[in-house]
Amino acid sequence: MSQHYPALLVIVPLLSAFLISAAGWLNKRLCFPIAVAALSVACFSSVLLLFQVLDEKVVLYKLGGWSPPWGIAYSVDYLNGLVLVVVSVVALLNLIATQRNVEQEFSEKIGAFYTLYILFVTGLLGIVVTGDAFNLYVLLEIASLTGYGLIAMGENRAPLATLNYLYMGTIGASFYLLGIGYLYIVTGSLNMADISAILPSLYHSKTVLAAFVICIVGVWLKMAFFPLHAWLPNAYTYAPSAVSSLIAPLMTKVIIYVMIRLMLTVFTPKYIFSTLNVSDSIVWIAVIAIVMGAILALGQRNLKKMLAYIIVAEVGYMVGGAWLGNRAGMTGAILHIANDALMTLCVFLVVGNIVYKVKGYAFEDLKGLFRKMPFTMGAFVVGAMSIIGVPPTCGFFSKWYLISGAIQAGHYGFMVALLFSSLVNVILFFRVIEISYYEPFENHHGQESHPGKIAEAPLTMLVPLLIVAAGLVVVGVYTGDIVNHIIEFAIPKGIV
Amino acid sequence: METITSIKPLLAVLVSLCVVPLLMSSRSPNVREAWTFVAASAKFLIVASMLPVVFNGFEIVYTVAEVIPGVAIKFRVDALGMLFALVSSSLWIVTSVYSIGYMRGLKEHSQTRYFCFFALALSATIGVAFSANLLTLYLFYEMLSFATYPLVTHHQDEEARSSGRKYLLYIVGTSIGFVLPAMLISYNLSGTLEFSRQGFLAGTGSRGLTGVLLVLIVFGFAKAAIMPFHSWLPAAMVAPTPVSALLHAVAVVKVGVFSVVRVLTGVFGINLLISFDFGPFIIFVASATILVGSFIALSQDNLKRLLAFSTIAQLSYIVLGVGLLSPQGMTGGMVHIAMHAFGKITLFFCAGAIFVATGKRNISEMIGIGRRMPVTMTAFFIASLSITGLPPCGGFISKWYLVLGSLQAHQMPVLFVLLVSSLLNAAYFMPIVYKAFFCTPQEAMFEKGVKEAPAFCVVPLVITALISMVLLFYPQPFFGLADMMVKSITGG
Amino acid sequence: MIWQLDLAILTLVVVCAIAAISVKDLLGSAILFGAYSFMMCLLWAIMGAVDVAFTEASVGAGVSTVFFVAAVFRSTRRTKD
Amino acid sequence: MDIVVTALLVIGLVFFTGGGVGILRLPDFYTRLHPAGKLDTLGSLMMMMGVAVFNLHHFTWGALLTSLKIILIVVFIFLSSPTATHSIVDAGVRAGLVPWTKKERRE
Amino acid sequence: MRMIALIIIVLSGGLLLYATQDFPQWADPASPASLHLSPHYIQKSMEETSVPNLVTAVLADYRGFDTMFETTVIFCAGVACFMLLRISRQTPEDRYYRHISTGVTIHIKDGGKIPDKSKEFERIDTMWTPFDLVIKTVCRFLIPFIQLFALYVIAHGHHSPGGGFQGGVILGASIILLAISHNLRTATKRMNEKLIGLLCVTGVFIYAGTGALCLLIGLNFLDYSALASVLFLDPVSARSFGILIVEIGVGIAVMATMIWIYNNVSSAGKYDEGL
Amino acid sequence: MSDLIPFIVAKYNYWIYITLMMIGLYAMIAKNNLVKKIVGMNIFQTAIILFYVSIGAKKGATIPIIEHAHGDAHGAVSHTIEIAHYINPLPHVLMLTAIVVSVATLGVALALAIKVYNRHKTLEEDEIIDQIKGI
Amino acid sequence: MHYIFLYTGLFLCLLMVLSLYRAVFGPTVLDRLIGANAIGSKTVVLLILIGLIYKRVDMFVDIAMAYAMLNFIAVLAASRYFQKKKGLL
Amino acid sequence: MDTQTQRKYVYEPSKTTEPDFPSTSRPKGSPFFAHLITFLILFSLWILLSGKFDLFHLSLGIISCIIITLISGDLLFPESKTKGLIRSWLLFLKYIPWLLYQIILANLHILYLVFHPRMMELIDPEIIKFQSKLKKELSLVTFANSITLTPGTITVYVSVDGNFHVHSIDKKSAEPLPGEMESKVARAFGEQ
Repeated sequence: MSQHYPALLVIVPLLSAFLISAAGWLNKRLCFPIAVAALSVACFSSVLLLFQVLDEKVVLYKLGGWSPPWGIAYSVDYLNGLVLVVVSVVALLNLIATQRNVEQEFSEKIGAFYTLYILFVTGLLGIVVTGDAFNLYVLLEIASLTGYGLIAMGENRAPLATLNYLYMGTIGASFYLLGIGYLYIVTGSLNMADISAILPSLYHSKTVLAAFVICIVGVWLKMAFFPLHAWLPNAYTYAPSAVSSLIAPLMTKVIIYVMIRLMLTVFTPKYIFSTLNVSDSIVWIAVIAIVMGAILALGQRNLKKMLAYIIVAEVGYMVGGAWLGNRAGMTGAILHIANDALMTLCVFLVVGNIVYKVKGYAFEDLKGLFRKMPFTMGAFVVGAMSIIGVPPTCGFFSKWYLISGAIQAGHYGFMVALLFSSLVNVILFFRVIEISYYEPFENHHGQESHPGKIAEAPLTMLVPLLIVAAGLVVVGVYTGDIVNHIIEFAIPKGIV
Repeated sequence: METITSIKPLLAVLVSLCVVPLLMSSRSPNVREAWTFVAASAKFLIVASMLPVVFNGFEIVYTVAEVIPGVAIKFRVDALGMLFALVSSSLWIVTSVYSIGYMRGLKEHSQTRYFCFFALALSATIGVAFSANLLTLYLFYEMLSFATYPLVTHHQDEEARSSGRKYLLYIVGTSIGFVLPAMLISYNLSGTLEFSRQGFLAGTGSRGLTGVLLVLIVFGFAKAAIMPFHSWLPAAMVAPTPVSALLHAVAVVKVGVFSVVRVLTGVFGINLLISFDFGPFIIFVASATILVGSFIALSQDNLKRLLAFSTIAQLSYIVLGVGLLSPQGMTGGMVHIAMHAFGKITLFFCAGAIFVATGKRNISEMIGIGRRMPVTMTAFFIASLSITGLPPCGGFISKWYLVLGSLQAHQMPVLFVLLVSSLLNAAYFMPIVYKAFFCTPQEAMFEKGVKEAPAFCVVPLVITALISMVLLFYPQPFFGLADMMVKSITGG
Repeated sequence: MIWQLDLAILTLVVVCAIAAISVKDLLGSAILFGAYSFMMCLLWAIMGAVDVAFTEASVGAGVSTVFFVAAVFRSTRRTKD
Repeated sequence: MDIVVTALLVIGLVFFTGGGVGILRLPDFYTRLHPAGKLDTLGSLMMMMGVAVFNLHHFTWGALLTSLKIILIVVFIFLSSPTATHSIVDAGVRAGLVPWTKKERRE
Repeated sequence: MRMIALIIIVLSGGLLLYATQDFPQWADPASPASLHLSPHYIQKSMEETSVPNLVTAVLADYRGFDTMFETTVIFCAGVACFMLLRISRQTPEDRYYRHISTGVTIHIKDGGKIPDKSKEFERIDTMWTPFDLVIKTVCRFLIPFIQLFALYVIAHGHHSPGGGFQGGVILGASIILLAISHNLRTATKRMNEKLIGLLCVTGVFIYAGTGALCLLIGLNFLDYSALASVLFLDPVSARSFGILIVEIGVGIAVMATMIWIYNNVSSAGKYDEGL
Repeated sequence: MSDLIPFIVAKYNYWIYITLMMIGLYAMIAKNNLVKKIVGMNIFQTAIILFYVSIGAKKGATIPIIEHAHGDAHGAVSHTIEIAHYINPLPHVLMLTAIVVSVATLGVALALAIKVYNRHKTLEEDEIIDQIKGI
Repeated sequence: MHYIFLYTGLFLCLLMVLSLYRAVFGPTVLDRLIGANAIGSKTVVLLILIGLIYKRVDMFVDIAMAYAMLNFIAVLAASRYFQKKKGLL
Repeated sequence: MDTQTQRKYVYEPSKTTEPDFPSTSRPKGSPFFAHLITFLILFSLWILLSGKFDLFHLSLGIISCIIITLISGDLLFPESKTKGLIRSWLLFLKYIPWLLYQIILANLHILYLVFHPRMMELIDPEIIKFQSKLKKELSLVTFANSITLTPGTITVYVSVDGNFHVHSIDKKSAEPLPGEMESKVARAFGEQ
């Protein structure tokens, strides 16, 4: 069975999504257990796969038994081994943590909800694991479509926000597809490894240049890189809480993984950093992204929206890090994929808990929450620390690598932007913390209020949250191992 | 110097961390305070048990995890760290006792939270003391910043809010804005962050770059309250007095100064500072802070604010001592960490005791208080002598060495500064004592009913006052540790 | 490939596309979009992509136009541009 | 054989042309439907017949089946085209389109 | 907005036009795309899968994994539409009934109810219009033939253009035609929502299940030659057969999804009376 | 003239696909009506499909279905297959998938548009934004 | 013979322009519908002709048939709109 | 069109009975024979479509035809009446050539109109209404479609009881209605 892990990782959730859908029509109570079981299997196999990768360097799986350039192959190396673990773990934790939210918000369509949920995760896992450029597009669309379905279930403005997301997402995905087409027209291949093997003779082709630009722009659209970010804040804000805590940690990160994969595996690092001479300007765009994300976040009076803008800034971190063109920056970007997924999950789960109890997430709704939900807010503080970049939470270490990369590349603008964003994050989070710490609890949404009493979220929501919060610190402490044993090998030798 | 690997430093850090869940789960105040006390004692014992090892010339090392290639979360117990850890852990015991009296006496709210964060803050302090590299130091430094925030803003009112904001802005802002880039730049220069006797930056960068780093670091550790980044300290005095006492006389500010000293000696190295001639810069900054702080203190009426400005001034003595770059100056500066701690904590305890007993905060309302609270005011007097640097108190030793050091370094202006500041110290402390004891009955502002604060308050301040007197005659182990440290870094 | 037909249909396709997005009536837009996909189908047949042509025929004519009309039916035909 | 095929094709084209011109020239919706509904149907019939005949050029069973299929399409068109025309005109009536008449124009 | 759009399209169009300079000529047989991968498909697929339609062979076998997810995409869309639009909880609202033999319309307020299966009354809504006789009758005749054609397309995907997807769409369109020419309730009586949902799942499940079966037998996922041991065929025929099974799955899923989306979109989730 | 036609033919498909794509993109960005944008989106997607199918076209080749396939059960073909005789099937396969994706996206987008309409009673984006801001 | 089909096809394309004119400029939606329907019927024929040019009519017949069926459905759907919603606008 | 003179053509669907398909389509009598005929028709169609006579494809065809027969056989023969079916078909086949002839005539007429330079003077559209004698649904529909296909006339509306509204393009086309065609249709469906 061990050689089938790459397939199982995707297939088990896929099949179980169908089972859940059937269960949604036949017996609604089965949906959640099946979902948990499926994601547990995915989680388990992703971890085993990572260990297998540590032994074998690259795990190749030929789907349908056809060898790569002709058939579709899954290839798992250090980079996607790590991201796979992150995706499956985050999805599983979020699934368990948001069970109550889902019951509260979607009692009628629970089958459909979990179907879309699992399919979304399947899509993401597939994106990460695949070694075929076109297959990636199809899976991207699965993740996007399910994402649209999930996000649009939110309140008031969600459909409009989702529709905008859909337009942007479709443009992005289509651009990606077009870029792959451009590569196909000059190389005749769709397999990533195959393309990169053919490409060196075509480095100066205009088509390859256009393919690169189109692919990257498409991917940027999907990840909400700064000038193209307009869809993200609304979509993430108005999504149901169980959904935003799934999509916010995973979607952008996986797309950033795609970008790094394109940079490292499809267009080789030599092309990216030597032949093209654009990395400096892209880092400058990232600087603007970070600064603008931070400034826009300052203007928000709404917790989720603020977090959404922080995500815009975080995307800037990762893109900038990846484009610095040195080992430290790339390490930081890859590490930040994992770390940012965890910390975003943490803060969005907190929002989920708050919404579950208080039915709101505007700043006014947060008053007195430290007294009411001390553990949730404690976890929030840990998440906030990580986003700010306080050691020993993991956010610090990825920031460390990013700044280190900036210094090595002599790109002090990027360094200043990172520090600036950290400082703004301090202000942002402590504003929230102040509100929930100082102001007395107020009853906005017609609930029974016992101002002095602790009214925590139920244990099924709290325990995963606390696990994530603890995970932030644990991952932070073991950063060295992750970097030395995984990320070090994920970056090709060409990048110094 | 030989090293021993031992888990003790980690234990010393963790012991108060471990007690946090216990504190949180215990409902009864008695159990809670008992746990605090147990933890404090345990911590002190662990620290003290390492003392002989350090005196024998060994270093205790423990690596937790290597987080970045070449940089680990690592503890190393050397003389300077030992000195600081000893001071802070011993004072935690005293402060715990005092807290019990203070908090119960004023019936403060949220005592569980208070004790939890107190324990956390102590963990962080010990962590800073024992950190073996800049990263670990930074980690615990930040941890301390955030752990003390709830303590500073304990009252959760508007005043606490604004001062909490100020506190964070200064402390976290400077640490992220200045220290973090400085740390990264030096990491990229030298590839390591490990403190070494010669300083790991030696021979890596140009004078300009090193100068920038120096500025970033000296001002970056804003907990050291070097002007112009000092104003969080008076603002933070809204906290309950034990907090002010321990954290703003001992832990927080001392962590700041300790970090500055540590970085000056371990990162830059004395030789580098001498060769690039950065001493005058440090001396100038420190002297300015001393003088300005003292002058401002003169005009204060609120007792705690006065003490805060006094602290600002006194902290710069330590920086000044190291900035002199002469062995005796440095010894004086390091010893001053301990001396000032004992003296200043007594003063804060006294202020708190007065507040508990009378509810007064301002000096002008304290006329004649010595008659009613003689023990407290006596202790106050002793401590103020220590701070001023007069015998029969410990403060004298450190100030003496500073004077010697300035002579050794041929820095005559420093002598002048020391003289003036001593005079100023006397000028703002002595009137309080005078008015407390020597006033006509008509002037006395207190009724018969006012008595000493509860025993839990009074006993600790008596103890600390006595210790600060004893330190003059028996400055060991602090003096010995400082001496060892200076010898090791100057290679003597 | 039949390049003569290809050229002719390609030109028509562009006209159709421009018309589909500039008609000030959503139902008309849907109908024109249907016509657009007829031509696309032809284009693919011309280029020899029979399966694609078949799919486009079934999807473009049968399903997406119907979806469009259904959606317009359930919302509104009004449009400002 | 080729002549028959060509003739059928050309006749079909003529009908189609009539349909196209009719759609353009006639004054209103109802009248336009006449050429659209009828001429196109017959045009396709003719052309399909032409193709079916051509297909039997080299007679095989497969070719015969193909021709039959083409005729099946024609049958289908004959069933569906009037229905479609009817449904369009019905829609026009229900939408309230006023039929263009000469009398109104004279008045 | 218009200016921004123009700038964007000028920029991107310029880039794309710039890149066309390096393109191989249109329909050039010597272009890289025609030389790298496709020769293998063209030459080998017949002997490896015994499917003359190369597109089907590549679609369902060489790149069968893509196609599985393509079907999943459709499934996702169905579920997403259902999730977005379906209003499941029927509040007691005004109901309209029509007496079939007289044509009298009855309006019932406050949740009164006549059973939906009544022989004399038929539930209608405010948008109800009488059936058009011609359309109704013609469509009634056409639908079985359309459906047969659809099944033919699915079954002959190996030898002629078409396959599961196209057949499924046509099959779905036939039911949509029923809903258009009669009304939505007629269509949903024939194929109710639960059945559609389950068919949808079944279709995709057939596909993925076939793949999983191959995996369980011991070969790689979707390696249909594994089916040889189950079907008592040689591996090549097993591949051909596997493709057929998969196409049937696709057909079912696509049909059900198309109907599902149409039902939801045309009735805005109320399932009363569609387009 | 004789040079012009091959030149046009050689790239005409690509030019037209760019034109179509830009039309779609323009509609998606500049149009105010949500359904119009969806139309634009579909045009955009078909343009890409056109591009891919154009890649696949091959001069002098026939459709990618093997002629006279008298393969027996073992699939052995009685005559050799000329590569130049059949059009590259791969882009067609990819585009089948892309068409399916675009239909699925269309379905979801229309469902969303209806949802927006039910809530705001208009499909004009600026009017909706005015409504949101007005509240 | 090949060229006859080709030119027939081209002529049909030309005729499509006429229908397209109606579809694009038709004053009412129903005029557009007529135009689209006319384009559809020409498309069916064109598909068969393309099949002839490729010499593979048997493959194109299926498409043409599917086309004829589904074009009918689309037209019905569009006109059904007016049966339920009164008024041209 | 002049807006002042614009007058809406008022359309009133009759309120009379229209048997609804789904509720009346319950099979009366034995459905087996109807199903068998459906199956045979479908299977012959399959053979026509398929063109492959090996066992595999034929069995697929049988399965498909059975499926269609089961799920929508009742659409084809809602009444399950199979008596006289074949005869009526034969009659219907006789009707077709005449219809084709009429269609060609009609088309030539329209063609003439369309290409006539002074077309606007020749045409004179109007809507005529008449009552048909036909009773059966099927014959009504056939008649309606025939009208639509033949000279310059389009069926606008037809009700179950045979009420026809027909749009004609000129006087000449409108004259012969209902006329000969109706009787031919009636004969084809055995109504006379």
